[in-house]
Amino acid sequence: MLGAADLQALGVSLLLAAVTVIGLLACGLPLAWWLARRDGTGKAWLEAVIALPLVLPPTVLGFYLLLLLGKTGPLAAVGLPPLAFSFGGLVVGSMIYSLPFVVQPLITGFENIDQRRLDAAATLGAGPRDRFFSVALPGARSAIITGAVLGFAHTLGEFGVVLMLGGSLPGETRVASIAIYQHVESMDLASAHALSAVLVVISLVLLVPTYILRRRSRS
Amino acid sequence: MLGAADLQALGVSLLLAAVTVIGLLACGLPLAWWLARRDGTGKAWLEAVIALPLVLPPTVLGFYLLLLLGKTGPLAAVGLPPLAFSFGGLVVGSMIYSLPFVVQPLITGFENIDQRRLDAAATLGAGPRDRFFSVALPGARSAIITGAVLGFAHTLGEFGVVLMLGGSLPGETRVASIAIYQHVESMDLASAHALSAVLVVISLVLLVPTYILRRRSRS
Amino acid sequence: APNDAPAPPARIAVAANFAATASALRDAHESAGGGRIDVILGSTGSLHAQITAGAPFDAFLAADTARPDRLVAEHLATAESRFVYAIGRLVLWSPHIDLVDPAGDVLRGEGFTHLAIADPKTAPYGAAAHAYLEGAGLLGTVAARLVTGQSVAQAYQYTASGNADLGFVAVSQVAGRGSHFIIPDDSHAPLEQAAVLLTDHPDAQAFLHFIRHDPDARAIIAAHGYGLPNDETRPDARRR
Amino acid sequence: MNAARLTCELRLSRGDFALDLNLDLAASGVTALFGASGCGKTTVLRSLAGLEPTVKGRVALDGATWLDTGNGLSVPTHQRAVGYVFQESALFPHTTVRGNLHFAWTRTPAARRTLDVNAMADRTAISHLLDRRIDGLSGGERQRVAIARALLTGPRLLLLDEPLASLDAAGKADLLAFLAELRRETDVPVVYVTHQVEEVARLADHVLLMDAGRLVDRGPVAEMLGRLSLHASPEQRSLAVIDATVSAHDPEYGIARMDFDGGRLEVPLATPPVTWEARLCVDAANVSITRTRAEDSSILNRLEAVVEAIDVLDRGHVLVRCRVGETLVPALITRFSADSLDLAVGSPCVVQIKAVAIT
Amino acid sequence: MNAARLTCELRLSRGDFALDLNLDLAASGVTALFGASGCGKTTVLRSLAGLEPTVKGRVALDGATWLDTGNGLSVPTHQRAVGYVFQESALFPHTTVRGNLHFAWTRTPAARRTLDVNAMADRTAISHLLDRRIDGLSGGERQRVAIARALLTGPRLLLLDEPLASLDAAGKADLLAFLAELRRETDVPVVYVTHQVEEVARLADHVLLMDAGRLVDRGPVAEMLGRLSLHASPEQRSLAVIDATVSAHDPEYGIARMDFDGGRLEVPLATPPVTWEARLCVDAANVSITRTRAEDSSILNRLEAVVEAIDVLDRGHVLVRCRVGETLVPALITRFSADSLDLAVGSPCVVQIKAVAIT
Ligand SMILES: Nc1ncnc2c1ncn2[C@@H]1O[C@H](COP(=O)(O)OP(=O)(O)OP(=O)(O)O)[C@@H](O)[C@H]1O
Ligand SMILES: Nc1ncnc2c1ncn2[C@@H]1O[C@H](COP(=O)(O)OP(=O)(O)OP(=O)(O)O)[C@@H](O)[C@H]1O
Ligand SMILES: [Mg+2]
Ligand SMILES: [Mg+2]
Repeated sequence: MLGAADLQALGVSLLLAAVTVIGLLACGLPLAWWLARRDGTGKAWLEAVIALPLVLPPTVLGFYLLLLLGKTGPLAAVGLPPLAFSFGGLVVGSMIYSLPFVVQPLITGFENIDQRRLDAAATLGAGPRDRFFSVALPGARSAIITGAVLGFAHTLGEFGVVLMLGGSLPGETRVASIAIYQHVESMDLASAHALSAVLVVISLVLLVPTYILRRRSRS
Repeated sequence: MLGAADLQALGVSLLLAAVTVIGLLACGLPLAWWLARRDGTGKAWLEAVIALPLVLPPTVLGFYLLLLLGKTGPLAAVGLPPLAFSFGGLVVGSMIYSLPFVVQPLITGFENIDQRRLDAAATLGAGPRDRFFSVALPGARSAIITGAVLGFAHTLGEFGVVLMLGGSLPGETRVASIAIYQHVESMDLASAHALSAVLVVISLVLLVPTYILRRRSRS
Repeated sequence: APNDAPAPPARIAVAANFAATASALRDAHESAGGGRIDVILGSTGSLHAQITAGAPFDAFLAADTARPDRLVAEHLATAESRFVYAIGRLVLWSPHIDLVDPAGDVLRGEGFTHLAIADPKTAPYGAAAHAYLEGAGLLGTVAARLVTGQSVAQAYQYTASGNADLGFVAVSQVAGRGSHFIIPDDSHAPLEQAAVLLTDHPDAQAFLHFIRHDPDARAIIAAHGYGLPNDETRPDARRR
Repeated sequence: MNAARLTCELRLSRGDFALDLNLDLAASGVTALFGASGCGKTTVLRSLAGLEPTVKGRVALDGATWLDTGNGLSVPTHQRAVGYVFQESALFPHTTVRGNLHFAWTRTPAARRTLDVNAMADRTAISHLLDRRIDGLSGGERQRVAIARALLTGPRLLLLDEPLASLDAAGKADLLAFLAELRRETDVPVVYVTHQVEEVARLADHVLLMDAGRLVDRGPVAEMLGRLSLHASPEQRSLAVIDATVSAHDPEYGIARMDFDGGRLEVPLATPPVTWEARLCVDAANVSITRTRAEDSSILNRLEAVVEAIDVLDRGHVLVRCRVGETLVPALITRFSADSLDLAVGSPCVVQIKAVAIT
Repeated sequence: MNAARLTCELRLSRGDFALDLNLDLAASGVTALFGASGCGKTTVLRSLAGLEPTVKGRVALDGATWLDTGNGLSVPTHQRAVGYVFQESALFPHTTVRGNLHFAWTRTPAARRTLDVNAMADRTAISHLLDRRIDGLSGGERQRVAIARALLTGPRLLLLDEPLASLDAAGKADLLAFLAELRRETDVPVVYVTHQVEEVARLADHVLLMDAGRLVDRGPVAEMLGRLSLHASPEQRSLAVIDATVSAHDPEYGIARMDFDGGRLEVPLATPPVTWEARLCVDAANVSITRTRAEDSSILNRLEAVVEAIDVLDRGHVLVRCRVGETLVPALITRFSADSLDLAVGSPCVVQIKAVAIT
C-alpha cells in the first residue's frame, strides 16, 4: 500500500519528531525552570514571546524563517552555513514552532513543585543543579511527558513550516505530512488515506505506552 | 497600512480564537477533570486519541473534517446542519485541532491538585460539582491559563483546517492567517509584514497581562 | 566536491495543480530511459520564495509565467530555458450530472448555494475564474456564494466533496465526470504555465526537453486536459 | 439519654497493615482514639468520613447508615456532615483565612449553623489572621484555622486528628477549654486522636486503645486513664479523672473547693469559675500515698482511700489503683515504697494530691 | 572548650511581623527555642538555614560566616551543612523512604558521614518502612523518616522544628534518648523548637524564649525552666533540671541512687543504667514543701533546701524556687499553702519529690 517514498518520509518524520523533542527538552527544561523561578512583568513578556510563533500561520512563519535561515539571510551573512533545505534547518524550525507547546506545560509543572521540597533538598546538600535534576525533574515528570507528547505529535503533523523551510527533499526534508499533502494534491486519495492511517497508528503505538508510563509514575 | 479587508479578517480571527477557547474550556475542563481522576489503560488510550488531531497535517485534517462535517457527510446524513463554510464550522474545526493543547495541560494541572484539599472540601459539605468549581478550578488556575493561551494563540495562527473548512468567506470565515498567506503568496510582502506585525502586537497585548495575572494568582 | 557517488536525482519543483500530470510525465520519462526525477510540490508562490532563498531545485514548473519570468530577471534561471509547457483550461464543474448546463447559465440562477473558486489573488485559475465572472457581469450575483480555496485543488475538493455545488476548476481535474461548462479561453488571460531550468543538472535538462518536445509527453499533457502551446512555431508575446 | 449510637465495623487491608475494628459508641461525648504511631488511627477517622474507598463494613450514626458495603451503600463524604481536622492541615492555599472559613460556612445548612465566621475566628483566636493567605501562617496558626473551619460546619460527627499538636501551652489550653465548652453545649459526638494523655483526660468521656489496626482496650475515661500504664511502657502515664462541682471559691487565696463523690479537693483557681462543673485530672505520678495523715506539708489534699488493685509495671514501678468513694485515683509509686508502706489490696490509706498538680 | 560559637543577628520584616534577634551561643549542645505560636521560631530556623532570602544581618558558626548582608555575603543553603527537620514534613514523594535517606547520604561528604542508611533507619525505628512510598506512611512515621534524613547528613548545625510533635509517648522517648545520645557523642550544636517543656528539659542546655520576633529571656536550661512559669500563664510549667550521676542501683526494687550536688535522689530504674550520667527532670507542680520531715509517706525523696525566691503567679499559685545545694528546684504550690507554711525567702524547708515523678 505504501510506497518506498512514503516509508522514507515516515522515517524522516519520526526522526525529526524525536530529534525535535529531545532538542526542545534540552533547551526547554532549563528555560522553563529558569522562568518558573522568576517573577514580574519581564517574565510575563518572555513567556508571551515564547507563545508568539503560534500566532503566525505556519507557512508564513516558515517564510520568515526561510528569509532568516536561507542563503540570503542574516545568518548566512555572518558566515554560518544556511540551514534552509536541510534536516538541521527543519529541526530548528520545528523547535521554534513547537517551543510553546513544550515550554508552557513545563513552566506550569515546575511552578507546581512544592517549595518545601526544594528547601529540604538544599538542606540535604543539593546545589541548584542537583535540585533541578533530583527534585524538579521528578516532580514535574507528568508535565514533562505532557510537553514531550505535545511537541512530538505537533512535529509529526507540522506541515507549513517544514514545507517552506525544508523544500520537501526526499530522504532529507520530505516528511510524512508533506507526503500526505502531495498525495492529496495529486488526487491519489488512497495513498493519502493509507499514509494518514499509518501515521495515526504509529502515534497511538507510541503515545499509549507513554501515557500508561506517566500514570504509573504517579501511584 | 492595513486594508479594510485585513482588519475584518483580524476581527474574525480574534472572535474565532476567543470563541474557540471558551468552547474548549467548556468541554475541556470537565473532560480533563474526569480524565485526571481516572486510571488505567482505558484512560491512556483516550488521552492518546485526544492528541491525534495533532499528528495529521492541518490541511489533511481539514479535508477529513470537510468530509465529516460537510453537506454530504455523516453528520448531515443524521440531520445536523452542515458546518462547512460557516463560522460555526470553523469553531468546531479549531476546537478539534486545538483540543490537545488545552486538555493536556489541564489534565496535568488537575492531577497535581493535592487530594487532601479535595478531601477537606468534601468534609466541609462540598459535593463533586462544588469541589470541581471551588477547589479544582482555582487549584489548576495556572494550568488553565496555560491551556487557554496555547489554544488562543494556536487558533490565531491556524491556517490549514480553517482554510479547508471555512472557504475564506469575507467577514465570516476569512481569518487573518489566510489574509497573511495571501499577501505572501501574491508577493505583497509589505502587507504581509504589516498584518503579521499587527497580529503579533495584538497577541502580546493580550498575552502579557494574562501571564502577569497568572503570576499574581500564585503569591 | 568531486566524488564517485552517482549524481543525485534531478529535483523538479512543480506547481501543485500540475501534480498528477507531472507524476505521469516522470514515469513516462523514466520508462523511456531518462534519469531519476524527484517531483517536489508546492504552491507557485512558495516554490518561488524557496528558489530565491537557495532551494536546491533543478527546474521549476510553475503555474503561471510571472514567477519564471521573475527568476529569469533575477538571474536565477536562464532565459533560453523558459518555455510554456502547458495551458490550463478552466471549467465550471459540478459532480451532479445535470446541474451545469452547456452554456453556464446556472450561474445566473439560484440553483446553487456555494460556488467554489481558487483564490484569485494567489492562484491563476482563481484569477481566470474571477476575470470570467467579471466579464460576464456575474460577479455581483455570485459574490455572496463564493467559497475560496487556497488553490485550484482546494476548489476542486470543495466541489468534489459536495460542499460546494459547483466550482471553477481545471479541466485536468474533472476527467469528464458530472456536468460541466468549459470557460472560453478568451474570457480571461491565458493560463500559461511556464517552466525554467535552474541548474545544469543533465537529468533536469533532459526532462524539460522531454516535456517540451517529446510527442508522448505532449500527449500526456493534453490527455490531462491542458492545452499545448505551439512552442517554437508560436511566437510568445511576453518573451524578451 | 436515648440510644443514639455510633456503630461501625471497619475492615481494610493495605500491604502489611490490616484494620479490623468493631465499635459501638454512645453518639455523644468525646471518644479518644489512642495508640502508637502507625496503629491506624487516621485510617479509622478517614473511614468514618468516607474518605477510604476500599474500606469494607458498616457505619451508622444515630439511626442513619453511612456505609454498608454488604448492601452496596456508601454515603458520599459531603453528605455525611462530618467535621474533620486533618493531621496535616488541608487548608485551601488559593484563598485567605477568611475564604477558608467562608467556604465552610456557605456550605452549612442554616439549621446546623452555630457561630458565624467572625465569632468562630474570635473563639479560636485567629481574628487578626482573617485576611492572611494560608502560606503566610505559622504552623500553629494553621492548626487553629483548620479547627475553626471544621467547627463552622456544625457537624453531626467531629473527627479531630491531633488538632493541638503544634500549639503552645497557652493556645492548647484555650482551645481545650473551647472544645470542652462545645462538648457541654452541643451533643455532637467527637472522635479525638491524640498522643497527649492530658488532652484525653481533659476532654474525653471514653477511650479506645488501638494497636496494629485492632482495638485492644476500651472504657470510660477514668477507668482507661487509670490503667493506661498497664498497656504500655511506664512512659505512658496513667491519670485520675475526677468530675467535680465547685462548692466554694476563696477569692483571697484563689482556691476553689470542689466536691466529688469521694470527698473534697482544694484546687487553685485564680478567678471564680464560670461553670460549676469541672473535670479535674491528676497524673498518677503526682499522687502519693501515706498510711497516716501528715499535717504540716504544703500538700493540701488528703483523701481517705482503699487500695483496689496493685499492678507491678516493671521492677521499679507499681501502679496502685485507689478507690476514693466511687472515684478511681491511680498512684504510680516505686515498688520500694509500696513494700515499705506494706500496701495490699483492701488496705486503707491516704492519697495525697498537691493542689497545683490538679489541672 | 574553646570559643566555637554560633552568633547571629537577624532582622526581617513581613507584614505585621518583625524579627529582630541578636544571639551569641556556644556552638555545641542543644539550644531550645521556645515561645508562643507565631512568635517567629520557624523563621529563625529558616534564616539560619539560608532559606529566608529577605533576612538581613549576620550569621557565623565557629568562625565561618554564613551571612553578612552588610558585605553582600550569603552562603547558599546547600553549602551550610545544616540538618533541618521541617515543621511540616518535606519528604520527597517521588521515591521511597530508602530513596529519601539515600538522597541525603549520597550528598554527604565522606568525612561527615556517621551512620549509614540502614543503621540510621534502625536507630529511628523505620527499617520496616524502607521500601514504602512516602504517601503510604502515617504522620508519625513521616516524622521519623524526616529526622533520620536530616541526621544522615552529619550536619554542622542541626535545626529541629517540633520534630516529635506527632509521635506517641514511646516513640518520643526513644527518639529523645537517641537525640540525647547524639548530643553526648558529637558536639553538633542543635537548635530545637518545641512547645513541650519535657523535651526541652530532657535535651536542652540552653533555652531562648521568644515573643513577637524578639528574644525576651535566655539562660541555662535549669535556670530557665525554673522560671518559665514567670513568663507565661501557669499552664506553662516550670521544671527542675538536675544533672546527676548514678551511684548505686538496687536490682531487686529497680531503684537507682543518684547523686547530685544538692544531695541524693532515689529514682525508679528497672534495669541498671548504661551510662552513669543522667539528667533528671521534675515538674514544679510535683514538688511539695514541708517544714519538717514526714516519714511514713510513699514519697521517697526529701531534700533539705532553702527558699531562694517566691513569685506569686496569680491569686492561686506561687512559684517557690528552692536551692538544694547548687541546684534549683522550683516548687509550684498554692498561695494558701505558702502562707500556711509561713514560707519566706531564706526559710529552710524540705522539698519532697516522689521518685516516680522524676523522669
Ligand atoms: N497508602 C498506604 N499504603 C500502604 N500502607 C499505608 C498507606 N497509608 C498508610 N499506611 C499504613 O497504614 C498504617 C496506619 O496508618 P495511619 O495513618 O492510620 O496511622 P496512625 O495511627 O494515624 O499513625 P500516626 O499516629 O503516626 O499518625 C500505617 O502502618 C501506615 O504505614
Ligand atoms: N509569608 C508570610 N507573610 C506574612 N507573614 C508571615 C508569612 N510567613 C509567616 N508569617 C508570620 O510570621 C510570624 C512568624 O512565623 P513563624 O512560622 O516563624 O512562627 P512560629 O514561631 O514558628 O509559630 P508556630 O509555633 O505556630 O509554628 C507569624 O506571625 C506568621 O503569621
Ligand atoms: Mg495519623
Ligand atoms: Mg513554626
